[in-house]
This record gives sequence, C-alpha cells and structure tokens, in this order.
Amino acid sequence: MAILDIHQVSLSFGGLKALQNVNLKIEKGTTHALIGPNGAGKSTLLNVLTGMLKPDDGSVMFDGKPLLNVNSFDINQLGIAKVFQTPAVFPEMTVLQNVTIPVFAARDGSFNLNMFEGRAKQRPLIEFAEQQICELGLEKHMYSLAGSLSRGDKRRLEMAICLANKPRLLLLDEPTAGMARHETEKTIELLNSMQDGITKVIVEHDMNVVFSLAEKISVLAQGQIIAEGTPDEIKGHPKVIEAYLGEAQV
Amino acid sequence: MLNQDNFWQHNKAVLLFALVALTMPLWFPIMGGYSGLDTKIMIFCIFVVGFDILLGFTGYLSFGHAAFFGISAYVTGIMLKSFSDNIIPAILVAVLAATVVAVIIGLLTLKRTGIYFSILTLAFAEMFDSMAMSMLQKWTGGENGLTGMPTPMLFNLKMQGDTVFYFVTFMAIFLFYMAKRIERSPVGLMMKAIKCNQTRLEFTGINARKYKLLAFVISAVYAAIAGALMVVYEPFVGHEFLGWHQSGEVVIMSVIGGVGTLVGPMLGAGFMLYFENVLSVDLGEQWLLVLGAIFMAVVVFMPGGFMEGIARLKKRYFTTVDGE
Amino acid sequence: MTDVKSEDTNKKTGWSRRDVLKATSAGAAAGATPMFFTQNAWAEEAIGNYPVKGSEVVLGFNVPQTGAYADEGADELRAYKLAVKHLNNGGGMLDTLKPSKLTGNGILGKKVTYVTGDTQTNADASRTSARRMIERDKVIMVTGGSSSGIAIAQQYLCNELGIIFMCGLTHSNDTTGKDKQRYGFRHFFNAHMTGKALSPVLSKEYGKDRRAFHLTADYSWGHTQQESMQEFTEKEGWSTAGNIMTPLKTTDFSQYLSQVLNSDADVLILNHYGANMVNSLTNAVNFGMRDMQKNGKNLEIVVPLYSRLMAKGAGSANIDGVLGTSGWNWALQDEGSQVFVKTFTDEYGFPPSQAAHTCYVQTLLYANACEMAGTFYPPEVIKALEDFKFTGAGNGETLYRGSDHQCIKDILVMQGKSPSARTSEFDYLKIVDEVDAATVDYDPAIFGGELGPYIPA
Amino acid sequence: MDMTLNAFTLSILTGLQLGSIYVLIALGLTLIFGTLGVVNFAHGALYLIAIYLAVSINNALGFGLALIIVPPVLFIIGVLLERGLIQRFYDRPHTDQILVTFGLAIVLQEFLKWVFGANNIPFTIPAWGNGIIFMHEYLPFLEGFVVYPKWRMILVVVAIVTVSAVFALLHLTRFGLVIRAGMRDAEMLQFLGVNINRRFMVVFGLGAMIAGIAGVFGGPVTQVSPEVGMQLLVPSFLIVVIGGMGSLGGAVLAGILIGMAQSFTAPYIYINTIIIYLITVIILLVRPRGLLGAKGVFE
Repeated sequence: MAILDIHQVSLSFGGLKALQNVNLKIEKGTTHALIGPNGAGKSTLLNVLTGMLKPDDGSVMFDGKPLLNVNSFDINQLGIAKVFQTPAVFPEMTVLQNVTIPVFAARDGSFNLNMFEGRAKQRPLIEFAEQQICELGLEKHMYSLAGSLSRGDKRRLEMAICLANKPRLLLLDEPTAGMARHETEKTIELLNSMQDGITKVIVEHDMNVVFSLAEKISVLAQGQIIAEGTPDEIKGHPKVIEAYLGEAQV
Repeated sequence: MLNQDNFWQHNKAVLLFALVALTMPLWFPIMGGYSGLDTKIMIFCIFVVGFDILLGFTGYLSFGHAAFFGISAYVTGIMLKSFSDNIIPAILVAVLAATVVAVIIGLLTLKRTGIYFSILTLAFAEMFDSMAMSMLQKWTGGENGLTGMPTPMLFNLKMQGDTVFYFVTFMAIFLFYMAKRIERSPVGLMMKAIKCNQTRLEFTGINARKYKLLAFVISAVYAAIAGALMVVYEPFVGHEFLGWHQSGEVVIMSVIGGVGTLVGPMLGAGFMLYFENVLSVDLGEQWLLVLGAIFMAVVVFMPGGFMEGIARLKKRYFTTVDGE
Repeated sequence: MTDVKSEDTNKKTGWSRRDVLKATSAGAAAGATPMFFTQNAWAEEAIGNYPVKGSEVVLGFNVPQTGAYADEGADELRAYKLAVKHLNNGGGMLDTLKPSKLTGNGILGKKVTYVTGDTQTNADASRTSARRMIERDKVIMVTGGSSSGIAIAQQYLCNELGIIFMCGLTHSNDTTGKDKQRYGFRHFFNAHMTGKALSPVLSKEYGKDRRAFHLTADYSWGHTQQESMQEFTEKEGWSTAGNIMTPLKTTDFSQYLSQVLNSDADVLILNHYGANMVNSLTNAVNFGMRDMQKNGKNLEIVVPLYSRLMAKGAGSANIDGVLGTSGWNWALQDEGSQVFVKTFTDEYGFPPSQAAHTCYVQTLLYANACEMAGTFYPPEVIKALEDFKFTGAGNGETLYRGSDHQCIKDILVMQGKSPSARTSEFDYLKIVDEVDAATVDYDPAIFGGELGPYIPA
Repeated sequence: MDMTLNAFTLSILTGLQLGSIYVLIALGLTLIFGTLGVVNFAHGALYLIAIYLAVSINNALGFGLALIIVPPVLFIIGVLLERGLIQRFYDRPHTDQILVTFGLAIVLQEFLKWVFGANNIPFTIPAWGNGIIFMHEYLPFLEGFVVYPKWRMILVVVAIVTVSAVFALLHLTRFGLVIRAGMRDAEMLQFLGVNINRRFMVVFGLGAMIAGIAGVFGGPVTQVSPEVGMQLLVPSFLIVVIGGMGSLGGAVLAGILIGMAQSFTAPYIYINTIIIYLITVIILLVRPRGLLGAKGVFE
C-alpha cells in the first residue's frame, strides 16, 4: 500500500507554476527516486512534504494522515525525516549531542518541560544515541564538534540524526551533491545498508546513484510528473529524454 | 564520559560559586569593596545568568531585558508601599507580572530573528521606559524614581545590611544551580540547538518556537527576580532600571565575561560593578574612558571574554602537566 | 522632641550587628527623651557612621563626573575642596558667616578629609556611589548632586542609613516638599520661589496683558516649575495660552516650537534645565522668536532657572535680554560673596558658579552645625541646622527653615547680557533684581510631605 | 482634529526637518550596517566627532572651511577605523561587534568631553543661513503668517542632495553595483572573487563621511555636547531597522516617517514619547523585514 499519497498538488510562485496537479504514490518500504531537470519542481515538492511550503491546491496524506498545514516538527514526529542537500547538523555541538536531540524528540515529542531532568534519567537515551553513532561508524568522533567533521562524515552524522528517531519515511535531497567519488559510493552503501522498512524518497541528479538505489523513479518536468516506472522503464522513456535534452538546449 | 554523573562533578561550579559568594563579606572589603556593592553584584549575577539562558543558549540577543527587571522592580515597590512591607507577596506578584509581560512580548518578538528581534525587544523596553517616565509618573515617580517604601521585611526579619546580602546570595546560588540543571537537561540541549541550527532542529521533530519562548520567559523570570531583589536591597526604583542602558549593561556583562558559559557573565557582572563603583573612584573623571577602552581590549584580544582568558591561562599552566 | 519612637526589640530577629545596636539605642532613646536637650548625651549611640573614630572626619562629595552635568559637577567639586581647605585652615566664608562657631581647625577638632563619587546623573548609580562612601569610606555626611531626581534618590538613601545629606543643586519643589526627609537639607532655592520672584519682574518688564505658552520638561522638576510659573504669572494678570510637555530626552524642540508659533501666545516660558534648556532656547532663537511680534507686542522668552553654564552653552547672542532666576551670582557685592569669589578665583583662576556657591555654603553650614551641637551625632546636628538663621553666606539674611529644611533667602532675577556688554568670558548674566527672602517665603504646608523621625527606622 | 492649514504646514515642515537629521545619520549607518554586516554602535560617536570638528572650525575659521574639511576628515577617520579595528570583526558575532563599537563610542565620547568639556558649545550659524523664511510668501495657500528657520530648510535640502548623491553613486556606478550586491549577499560576492575588502574600507569611510556632512549641517540643530551621539544612536538604529536592513530607500522612508510622527504628535506627550517605539513595533510585527528590507539580511 502507499505510505505517501500526493494528490493533485499545485503550487505557484507569482506567475510561475512550480507544481501542477502532481499525483504521486510512494509504496511502503520502497526507494523512490524523483528526477528531472533543474527547476522541474523536485525541491519544491520535498518542501511541500516537510511543511516548508503550502500548496495552493491538492492534498498530501501520510499513512492516512493529512500533511498539509502541519508544522515541520509535527511532520517529523509523524515519522518523516529529511536529509538536506548540504548536510544540516548542529555544528557547535558534539556528535553525541547531535544524535541525542532526535532521541529526546522521539521520547518527549516536539516539546516537553523536563527542565530539570538529570543525567541519570537521560542515560539510557544517551546510550542509545551512542549506539546509533557506532552503527554509522562515527564512534571515533563521538565527542568532536560536528562542525569539524569532513563533509562525508557530516552526511553520515545527518543520517544518524534522521534515523535516530526511527522515521518511516526518509526524504533525501541530493544526498551526494558535491561529494567526491569515494564519498558518494560510501553514501550509496550506507543507504543500501539501512534497516529495512524505511521508505525512501530521493531527489538526485547523479544517475548512477539513482540507478543503484531506486526501485521506482518518477520524472518531474515543469512542475508535472511526466513519467513513472522502474529504472529500466525510465531509461529509454522518450519523454524523459526530451525533457533532459530540452534543458540541455537552453 | 558517563561516569561523570556524580554530585561533585556536576555541581562543581555551583559549589565554587557558593563558596566565593558566601565568603564575600570577608574578602571583598580587602579589595576595596563594601557591603551593599556585594549585594548588588549578587543581584546582577542572577540577572546575567538568566540572560545567558537566552543569549548564550539560544543565541537570541535581547536588548530589552531591562523591561522585565524594571517592571518587576516597580511592582515590588508599589506592593511594598501599598500592600504590605512583607517581601514575599511583593516578589511573587512582581515576578508574575513580569512573566505575563514576557510571555506576550516573547510571543510577538520571537517571530523575528537576528537584529530584527533585538530591535523589537529594544523598542518594547524603551516604550515601557517612556511610559514610566511620562504617562505613569503618578505611580512610578517619573524621573524622581519610586520612593517612600517602608523597610522591606521578610516576615519579622528586616531586610537590611547582612540579612539582605545573605538572602540575595542564597537566591543567586539557588538560581545558578537551577540554570545549571536546565543546561544539562534535555531542554537545555534543545535551546543550545536553536543557536546551532534551527531548521535542522525543526526537522528533527522539535518545536523550536516553544523552546525559544521558554528560554525567553525563563530569562525574563530571572531578570524579574533580580529586579524585585533590587528593591528589597534598596527600597528605591529609578526609571533607569527600564532604560536601554540597563539592557546594554547586561549585554556587556555577558559578552565581557563569556557568552554561553553561565559563569562568565557573572564574572562580567562582578567586574563591571566593581569597576564602576570602586576602581572608578581612583581613576577619577576619566574612568568611563578607561572602561570603554577595556571593553575594546577584551573583545579584540579575548574573543571569548574572561572565560576564554581563564581557559588560556589553564592551558598554559596545566597542559604541560598532563599533556604528552 | 518626642519623635523618637520606641521599638519593640523583641520582634527583631535580624542578623546584622548594626540592627541590634540600632534597636538597643532606639529603646534607650525612648526611655530618656528629655535628655535630648543635653549635648553629648548620646555619645555612645551609633547612627549612620556616628561616632566618628580617629582624628579625621570624612565627608562624601557625590557629584556628576560623567554625563550632561559633568561640568557643573566639576565646579561643585572645586567648591567642596575649597570648603575643606577653609574648614581645616581658616579663610573664605569662615570670616563672614554669622553666627559661626567654625574655627578653621577642622570640625570639632578633627581634620576634614573627603571622598568623591560620580552620580553619573543616574539615580541608581548615585545611590550606589553614596553607599560606597557611607559603608566603605565611613563618611559622616554626603553632599552633592546636580539634578532633583538624583538629590531625592540620595536623600532617601541617606535618611534610611542615618547620614545627613546636604543637597547640591536641586530646584524641584519636591526636594523639600513631598519628598523632604529629616536627614536632607537644601540651601538652594526652588521652583516655587522662582515663580514668586520672577513673575512681578516679568509683569513690570513686559506688561500685565500677556499670554504665555509653556514648554515643560516632562518630569517632576519641570512640572513644579511650570505650575509655579503659571500660578504666579496668572496672579500678575497674565493668561496661559498652552503648555506642552516635552520628553526629557528631546534634543530638537522644533516640533514643539511649531505649536508655539501657531498659538496666539506672546511669551514663551521654557521650563527646561541643562541641555534641554540650551537646546530649546537655541531652537527658539532659530525660529526667529526673539525678533517676532505677536498681538502687537514683542514675543519674549523666559527661562525660569538660569545658570552660567547653561548661558554659556546657549551662547550670549541667544540669551541677550532673556530673564530668569539664579540662586547666586559672582557679581554680588556683599562681603560673603566677595570673599568666596576671591578665594575661589585665587585657587582656580575663574569665578565660581551658583552650583559651586550652594555646595560650598552647604559644607560650611553642616560643619558649623556640628560645632554648634558640639557633636557629630546626627539628630543633634539636624537640630542645630533647623531654624538656623545666618548671614554672610551670600544671600542676605537666611533661614534654614526647620519645618521643611528649605533655606529661605534672597533670590536673584537675572538677565542675559548682550555679547558687547560682557566684560569677561564668565560674564553672561546681569542682576536685574535681588528679591528679598520675605517676598519669596511661603507656607511649607502647601507641598505636604513628612520629615520623619530624628532616629532612622 | 481642528488643525488649521498653517499648523498642518508647520508640522509637515518640522516633520521633514526632523526626518532629515535622522536620514542623514541613518544613511551612513545603514550603509555600514547593510553592506558590512557590522552593528556599529560607534556611528553616533562618528557624528559626535563631526559636530565637534565642525563647531571648532566654524567658530574659529568660518563655516566654509568646516564644510570643506570635516567630511573628508571623517572619511579618513572611517577608513582608519575600518582598517585598524572594524575589519577584525566582520566574522565575529553581533554581540562582539556591539561591545567593541560601544567601547569605541564611549572612548570617543569621553575623550571629546575631556577636551571640550561636558557643556554645550554654541554653534554659530553663518550669516547667509541665519534667520527665518516667510513661508506664506512662497506658499500662497497659507493664511497670514507662517515662518520657518532658514537653516532647517537648508538642512532638508542638504539631506535631499546627500541622499540623491548616495543613490546615484550606488545605482549609476560599478562601485555602487558591487556594493548593492554586497548589501544583499556579501558571501556571493566573495564567491565571485570580487575584492570586497578594499570596497568595504571605502564604504566605511563613506558612511563616516555622511556622518561628517550630517555633523556640519546638523550641529546647529542637534547642538554640540558629548551626549548627542548616544542620544541619536537608538533612534537611528530604529530607523535603519524599520526601513529594512540593507535598504537605503527604506532608511529614508523610515526617517521621514518617524520625523512626521514626532512632529504631528507633539501636543500629545503620552503618544509623543512612545511614538517612535510604537511605530517600530507595529512595522516589524506587520512587515518582518521592515519597510523595504531584503530577505535573509541580518535575520
């Protein structure tokens, strides 16, 4: 069944139609890639899913619950996490603190007045965060400041933050953008090795990444879904070629 | 790291502060201080520790915290004058009043960030100052200040001299301890995360706005307690309590001491008040010029304030011991 | 003399040594009230920093050293230092003040020393500074201040702590009116006396059929000054066209002056002091108000309270012919003024201001009161000051009124000199009239307030 | 309101004139603030230097020389300050910038007080600018007698000329283009390899120079005393922010708006004292980035 159901979503900025009647169903447990030329509306769509933008029209349902007019943090609490194009971490905090935050968020919800909670009570949660960090291979940076990590490690850390509160849907906005070859490979490996059951929506330019990760691909162009299918189906799709070539000519 | 969960480690700073503060009447006079100034320093320690919860943790620079300090002081004064000379109801009502104002101002101003937030808080505080000076003169005494309160009483205890010093100092120690508790609680972590990356925090399922408001209100409560204690210490309220110079002074105390360290701003408060009231006398008419130059020197040479200076000294004298 | 109330010592659970002492002394005082008339009866009892230990007695001079009144503060400090010199070595008004028990050998045989502080023209800062003097430097008396809010703030503090406060320059009715304190004394005159002294001169100079517009600094002094001026000019037959309160922080008064231009007033009264007055007067001159005719008469500007520094700040071209009042001026020819001007000028090279004069006289009066009382014990010193009548201090026969601690003395009506009439760089104002004490006297009851007990609570 | 046409005209003129001073001071501040990202609490002190220089030269050597000397000297002071001090603070938090510039402001203010005394120094207006203008001779719709000080009208003209000159510089020159781009996004320019460093120095000098011009013409209006700098600091910051960070047009608009508001509320003390703050609060609550502020600048 579809965990995410985007229905007839439209959004325009002034005169520019960024999204036009977008319909998209993401199946539970799959890795679904969103591709398309620049300005096709991929990031806009992700922003709609995370509550950053409000569409003019249409509906988005996540696991049977509406996502529109819901705050970003509530969306996250529902089980949707987002990996940003530039790794978004808490640079002046230690790696452990970075990961502790989502662990608290999972336990306490979006706001909790536990102002005086001592370390003793926090210990199991901190231990869980440490475990997460180890799982992503960042244990030797446990007490380093996140801002001092390499880009690849920051990406890993961001992933750890996203996974720590056990999301059901992970949105990835060009997770390998600006990465060196070996870092990209590591990231693919990381994504592939992730625990089963997490649905992933990935926006990506790098076709190697897309084809090595995605089970299903949707193609966006000029705010519309122009094609959808398995990687093999998309590879030779005439509309897709047209859309990309069209861009190249501009 | 987790083995640090023992009492001593956690409360080292608090215990040290308690020791320094409680013995102040013994050592402060040696360096030219006097009773009265020590009380005032303790009151401002409360103010700046609270302020650091906002500025140091969340990174929001308020230029209007004098509003909460001043409103609370006025309410305390009016309560002492017209209700009862017992300080307990006066402080409670004053802090409550300031808290209500803080919630309203916080809700309005925290929608803005950066300099816009600072200027909004400044505008609110200046508005209160102007109102106290003009519209509300009948109640605030305007330029002359609010005077004519009875000697504040803690039930049967006269709040004068050493009594008021120890009362204020115990409050300061308690409130510093509370601030430390907040710092290592999940709430403290969230507040610090706001300063680092608010967007990431929101996408990690945290309602940043509520935590910001919480930080704002907590810092306002600290400011309000300090304001109320000012009146307990000296039954007088000057309109200066509300002015931007007062807000600015707290910002300077924090920065000069070291933002975000809780202890640093207290050092800053102690230094500023000591300089202004003791060293200034020896420097004569040009004391303010020297103070201005010190501000500049500290920011230029010690970007993290006194706390960085201390850290550097520690590094120089202690790393050789356990280094390598 | 039964102001001293008995206190229930049982109720006291305070920790401080001073509290306990105070309580016992208060109890003792209650039992032995009649003995108050005997000098030195209270030698053992501590109030404030009494008893004075050692061979020196310390006075606290708290003046503005930073902020807008810093120059005035500097002049006050010069006067204080001169007063200390004269108290220790003789000279100055010690020779003219009558009656006087001053010997030129300190106060009560103790050498006079002093500490200084900066009020910053900030009530809170002035109190903190005064506190330092009292608690650390053990001063027996605090004096100074260059504005009413500051004076009142310090007066309350000193009253609480049992230290006599001799006000410096403060002109608000409140200082010795609703905010008067047993431990506070003012030698300077006040807004009410200004109104009384100035209004007859105004009606004589400008006629009885005048319409006045007031611009008033929006604080206590401004309000009392405006009320007094309105009251007394209306008694002279003038009418009041309007009054606008101007915020204390105003630097540019054009928006208020526009309102004046737009009214039918032919006199502008500027109830401003310090920088406010300099700015509003200069602005008014810029608006051509000195050369303007209204209702067929020349538009006139009045500045109720004048000081030389303000006159200098506004510039003599702007104050030429403008009337106002002063407490004292160095051009006065009486013996006391002459000797003060001479010693001051010898010391510093230029003549003193009225702020310097009042501060100097206050210091001497305090010292003299101690000598007369034969003790530093504040209640006795206060009693010596109360209803003390003296001459030879520059304002004719003067009464330190016991009921409100206000000096009743002659007041000067001054007029700005034109640039060409000036004889030196300190010569800005000429004396138009010396209004005698009897004319400006008033019933202290009109302002209310309570002096409170001789022994602080 | 029963306001006569005369009264209305006077209030408009006064509003314009009050606004002009604000605009002249805020203009330099918003340039520095908007372009360099430095919260410059010392801007009031720059104005203070300007008025003291101006009054000294004016009263000794005449106004013409003050006009020729003061702005360039302020430019040099600005450049020296930027090189010696401010440039170390571009990447530091706002709190540090505030502390260092506030410290600088205190040092400058106290130094000037030391040299010139705390008392006001009268600024003699040159003969050609002294006196009043009979507005009713120029504006026929006025009834009877309406006058306004000539100097204040000159001040309005100076403000208009200065604002126009700055606008021309920013919109018609390549230098201006870079600066404007920098005001929107300084990082982008660094990225494009534009040598911003030297331009920043010039901008700071320029901001100081505008304070110099403001000082020469504003001195006789704001008066010359050490407190003036701090007194103007808060209003000029409010104006810059109300106008919107990094927007010169916004600063001009806000300056005039505040001037008008103060002028028209003059008879009503309760509103008059808080009007500037009230406007700030309302504008910032309704328009998050001020009147004409750009997104992402100083947020």
